[in-house]
Amino acid sequence: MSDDLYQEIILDHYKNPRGVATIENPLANSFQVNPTCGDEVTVWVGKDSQGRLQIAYQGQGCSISQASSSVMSELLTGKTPEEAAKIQTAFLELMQSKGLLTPDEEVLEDAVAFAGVSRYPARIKCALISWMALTDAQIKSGLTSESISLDRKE
Amino acid sequence: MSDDLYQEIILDHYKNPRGVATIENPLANSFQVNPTCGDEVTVWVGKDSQGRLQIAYQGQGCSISQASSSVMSELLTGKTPEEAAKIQTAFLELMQSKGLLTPDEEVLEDAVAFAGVSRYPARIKCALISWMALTDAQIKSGLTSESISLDRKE
Amino acid sequence: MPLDVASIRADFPILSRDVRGVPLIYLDSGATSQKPSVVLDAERHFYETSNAAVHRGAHALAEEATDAYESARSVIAGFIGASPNEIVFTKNATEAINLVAYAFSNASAKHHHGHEVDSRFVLGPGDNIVVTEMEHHANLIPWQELCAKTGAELRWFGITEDGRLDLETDPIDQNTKLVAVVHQSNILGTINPIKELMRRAHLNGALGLVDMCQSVPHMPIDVHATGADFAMWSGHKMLGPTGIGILWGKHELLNSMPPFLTGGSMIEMVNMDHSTYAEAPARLEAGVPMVAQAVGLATAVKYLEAIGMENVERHERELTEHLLERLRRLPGVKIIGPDSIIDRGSAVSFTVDGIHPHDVGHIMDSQGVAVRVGHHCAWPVCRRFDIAATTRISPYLYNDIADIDAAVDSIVKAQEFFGVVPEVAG
Amino acid sequence: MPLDVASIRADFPILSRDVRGVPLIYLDSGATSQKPSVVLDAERHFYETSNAAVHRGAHALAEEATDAYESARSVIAGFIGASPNEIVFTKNATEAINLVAYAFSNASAKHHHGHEVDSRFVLGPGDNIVVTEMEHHANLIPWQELCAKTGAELRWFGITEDGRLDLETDPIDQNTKLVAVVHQSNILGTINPIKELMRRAHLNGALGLVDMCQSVPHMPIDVHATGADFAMWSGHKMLGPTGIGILWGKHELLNSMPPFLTGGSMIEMVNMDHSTYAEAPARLEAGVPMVAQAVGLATAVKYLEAIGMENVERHERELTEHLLERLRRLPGVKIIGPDSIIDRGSAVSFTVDGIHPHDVGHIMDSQGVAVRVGHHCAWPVCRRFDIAATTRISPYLYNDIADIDAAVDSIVKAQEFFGVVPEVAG
Ligand SMILES: Cc1ncc(COP(=O)(O)O)c(C=O)c1O
Ligand SMILES: Cc1ncc(COP(=O)(O)O)c(C=O)c1O
Repeated sequence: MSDDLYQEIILDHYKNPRGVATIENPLANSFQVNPTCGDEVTVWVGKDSQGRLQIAYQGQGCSISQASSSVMSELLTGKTPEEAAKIQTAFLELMQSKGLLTPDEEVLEDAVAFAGVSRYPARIKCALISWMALTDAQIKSGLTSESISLDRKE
Repeated sequence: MSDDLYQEIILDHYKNPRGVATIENPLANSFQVNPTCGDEVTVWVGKDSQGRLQIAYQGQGCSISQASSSVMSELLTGKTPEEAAKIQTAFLELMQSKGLLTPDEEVLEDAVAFAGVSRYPARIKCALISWMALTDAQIKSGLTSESISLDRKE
Repeated sequence: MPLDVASIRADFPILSRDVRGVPLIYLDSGATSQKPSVVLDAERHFYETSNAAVHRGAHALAEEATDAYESARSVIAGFIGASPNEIVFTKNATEAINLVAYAFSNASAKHHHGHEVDSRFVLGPGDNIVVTEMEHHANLIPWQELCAKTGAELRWFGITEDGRLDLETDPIDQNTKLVAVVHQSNILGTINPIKELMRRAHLNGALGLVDMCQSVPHMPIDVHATGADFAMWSGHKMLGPTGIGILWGKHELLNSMPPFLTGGSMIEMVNMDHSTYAEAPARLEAGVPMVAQAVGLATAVKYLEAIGMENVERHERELTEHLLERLRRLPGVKIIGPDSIIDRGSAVSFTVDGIHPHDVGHIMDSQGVAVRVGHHCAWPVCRRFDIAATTRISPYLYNDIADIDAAVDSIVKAQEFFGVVPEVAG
Repeated sequence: MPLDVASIRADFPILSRDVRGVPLIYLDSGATSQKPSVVLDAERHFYETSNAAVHRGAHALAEEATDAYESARSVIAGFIGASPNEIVFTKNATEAINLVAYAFSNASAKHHHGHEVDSRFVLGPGDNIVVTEMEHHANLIPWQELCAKTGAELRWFGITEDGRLDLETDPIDQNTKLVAVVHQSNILGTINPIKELMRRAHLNGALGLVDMCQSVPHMPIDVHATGADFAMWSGHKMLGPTGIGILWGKHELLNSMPPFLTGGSMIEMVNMDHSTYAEAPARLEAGVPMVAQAVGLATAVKYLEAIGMENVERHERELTEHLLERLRRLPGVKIIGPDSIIDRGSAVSFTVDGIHPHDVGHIMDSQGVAVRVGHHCAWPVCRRFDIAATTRISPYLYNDIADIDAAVDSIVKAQEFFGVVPEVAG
């Protein structure tokens, strides 16, 4: 039942979210909301002494959005902005693939578990909301110039 | 071809309109327009020394509307308001009959020629426009309390 | 008369399809209803035999099309005890509500620029509009926007803990110009005391509007008896096509409003610098209208009339009573809205402890059960109950007790899947 | 490629019916077009397989319905060289024009009450809006109403004796906020130099709007190449269902406008006292939309694309040339509008000496020829030429030369019937 959506990894991240709730000197944050269901997330972004990403998040939402925040922060914290950009792009591509893409586990690690989400258009927003918040926060902080555009509709 | 619409009587009134263009002391007048085609008519109403109707009209329009004005003024001029009301009601009924009513020639005289018009919804307005103007003028003049309601739509 | 659900279902081809490899159980009629074949046949028949622009042509097709359109208006008027000249076709209920809101903003703007308008529609600072906290966004945001454009104030009735309107704290006063309330809440299922609310409106010299989106499709309505001045609903929620809604209004008021959409078919005379307008309903229907959709909706109305709205209402009541009872007995499930059948309709929202509504809906969907999750365009209700969203089951005449049971069973499956089956205190 | 009219006609069931006991010759496509079976099939297929509320549900049907709706948007966008996020679904072109007009009146009213709005949409005394004397009422009255609500002034380009815009006396100036013009006149057939008009608008800092109701159905259009900021047309005039129209607008502008209809599906966040809105196009599409109609219209677009719009245009040109030639040679008949094929479309209006257009149309109808009579919702054009009305022949891809000949022959019959056949000077 719904195995393609609720992978073990997702349920695990949902029940045991990783990541931290705060970082020391956030450069920027972004608040995003899913207008269909009211789910919310705030993502803070900062950098450590080597210029590597630090990510914190807080929010309420469904298993997919919560797990996605957790996977994202675990995956991207400690990466250089360049490394992160590659992963972010790959994740966005995966979400837009309508289930037709075999994700690269080398790049996406735990995030490959979200491959099945791309077959459920109404859930893609759930998986992407924290990634959108991150991108927005990165742009605000100047940590990246990359913009990931998404159609946001109720 | 279109025999049921263009009766001899109608074509005759159209080509040789009866009635007068002015009356001496009009009590009221009414200007009506057919919003679909811009046809216009003004009807003046007055009464003679015995309280009988006097009617004048002026306007531009199709054969049906022109003939109808002519027939109306000929038929109703000289009638008492009560006699006229009976004819007016009968004509309105005829127009709303969708071709199902056999008109009473005793009452309607030449106006029976319009029976066929009731089968052409788009032309009913043409036949009625001067009669609407008359009713409106009568109400304004106090010569009758009767109101003939019509849906007017472009 | 009990409904013969099996034979009704046979009229709805979509109900026999599979989704996700299992048979569809459609319980999202509060969002939109399915369509019986007769409605689709009627639309098609119109297009294939009489399609033409209405009120504009003198040729045979144009006459037939006009007749089909105006006959549809009469059928729909009869359904709610109204006259045809009180019925305005819109594209959906949302447009109908906005039409009334724009009557106020247009009158206010014209008044400001020295034009003569009906003072009942003129708003300014000091005036207020009253709604409720349980409005669908369609009956909330137009009034927020109207207030932003006129300086009037928006006020509202709150909601009690059990999902009823709090009638004790009444914001209506002498400066109220309009009271706009939902008849049946699409999220809570609550049926509001609209006669009493319309009475309070009129006592204070205000106009009254009732959003009947969730009532006209589900119960017999005599619109004049409700005391409302305006009411509206959408065709797609009552077995009709998409793209058509109805505004009902008192004829005198429809004629007193400044026009909303302007253009062809709503005019009396047109000059380059000035125009005059036809009487209602034409005055409020600009452009080539939704002709085929009007024909389809009238057919849906006749279909419902043949079944009988009392029978539809009674059937839904039975389903709802059963649903409420099963949900009440389900540990970990909380009904949002009245949990008894008194003054409530068939839309039933709930939350499940430990599972987000999106996940509940997803697991239900994977078992073929189509329900809606989210704030149901009534976000303030979710805020009021401090929840992000709900899952909503909303049955209609083509559902039966087995559908309700399947839906409830699928909720239990969701609890099992997420490992949140509560221990029942024994 | 010449059109295979016989095989095209076979796709339109209505074209083989009789009227008044004779075969129908439908020449009123300027009012509304007929629909090929594929369009009706597509609508029905949607209802029978995927009908659900779009953008609102997470269940399988809702996903399919959303996909059908958004795919339709992409197809329609592609047809005019636009992006999907520049396409707003409305109920007809009239609503689309009003939507833009309300952007101005809403921005102006909000500005007046101290809210922040995009200044390009704020109007007041001293500002002006420019239209032409040959506008359809749909592109005239909304601007009259807007001026009444804001104190702005309405100006217009006049019409020359031969039915062209008088470009010499140009009312556009630095205070012009919008230039709104028809691409092809529905009464005169004139095709206007919209690129030049848009250029003049932009030179003066004004926005530009083009009413494409009579162009998009009849010729290939690259909407960006026209220079317009907004354009619109109706689905029912291009083989699509009733009840759907399209607003095209530059995405940046659509996002900068205050919303028009407000309610569900156009929001970002909603509180009782304040809401924020989604990005365009969602921001401008409130309520459950015309889903089946969007699917039907996209199918009509694909049907036209398969035939090729260049081919449609060439075919209509041939018919129009033939029609103009026959009418020019008919004594007692006067063409209202350009009498040559240069810069004109297929809608051809005319008057017949001694016979009122209603009577002309009636006699034509009695021979099966469906044409439109009246002012064609362009009353000022009739005033300009000092006539009450015209008769209009407007062919489309499913008409052939024989239809044109039958129509012209029926005019002669009308002259004979009314005894007004002019003596030809010999
Ligand atoms: C040039 C033009 N503009 C606007 C319209 C209005 O279109 P609709 O009535 O479909 O909204 C029409 C058609 O009636 C038209 O021909
Ligand atoms: C109570 C209520 N009001 C208004 C609406 C809006 O209806 P529509 O989206 O069809 O305009 C709905 C349905 O979505 C509703 O349930």
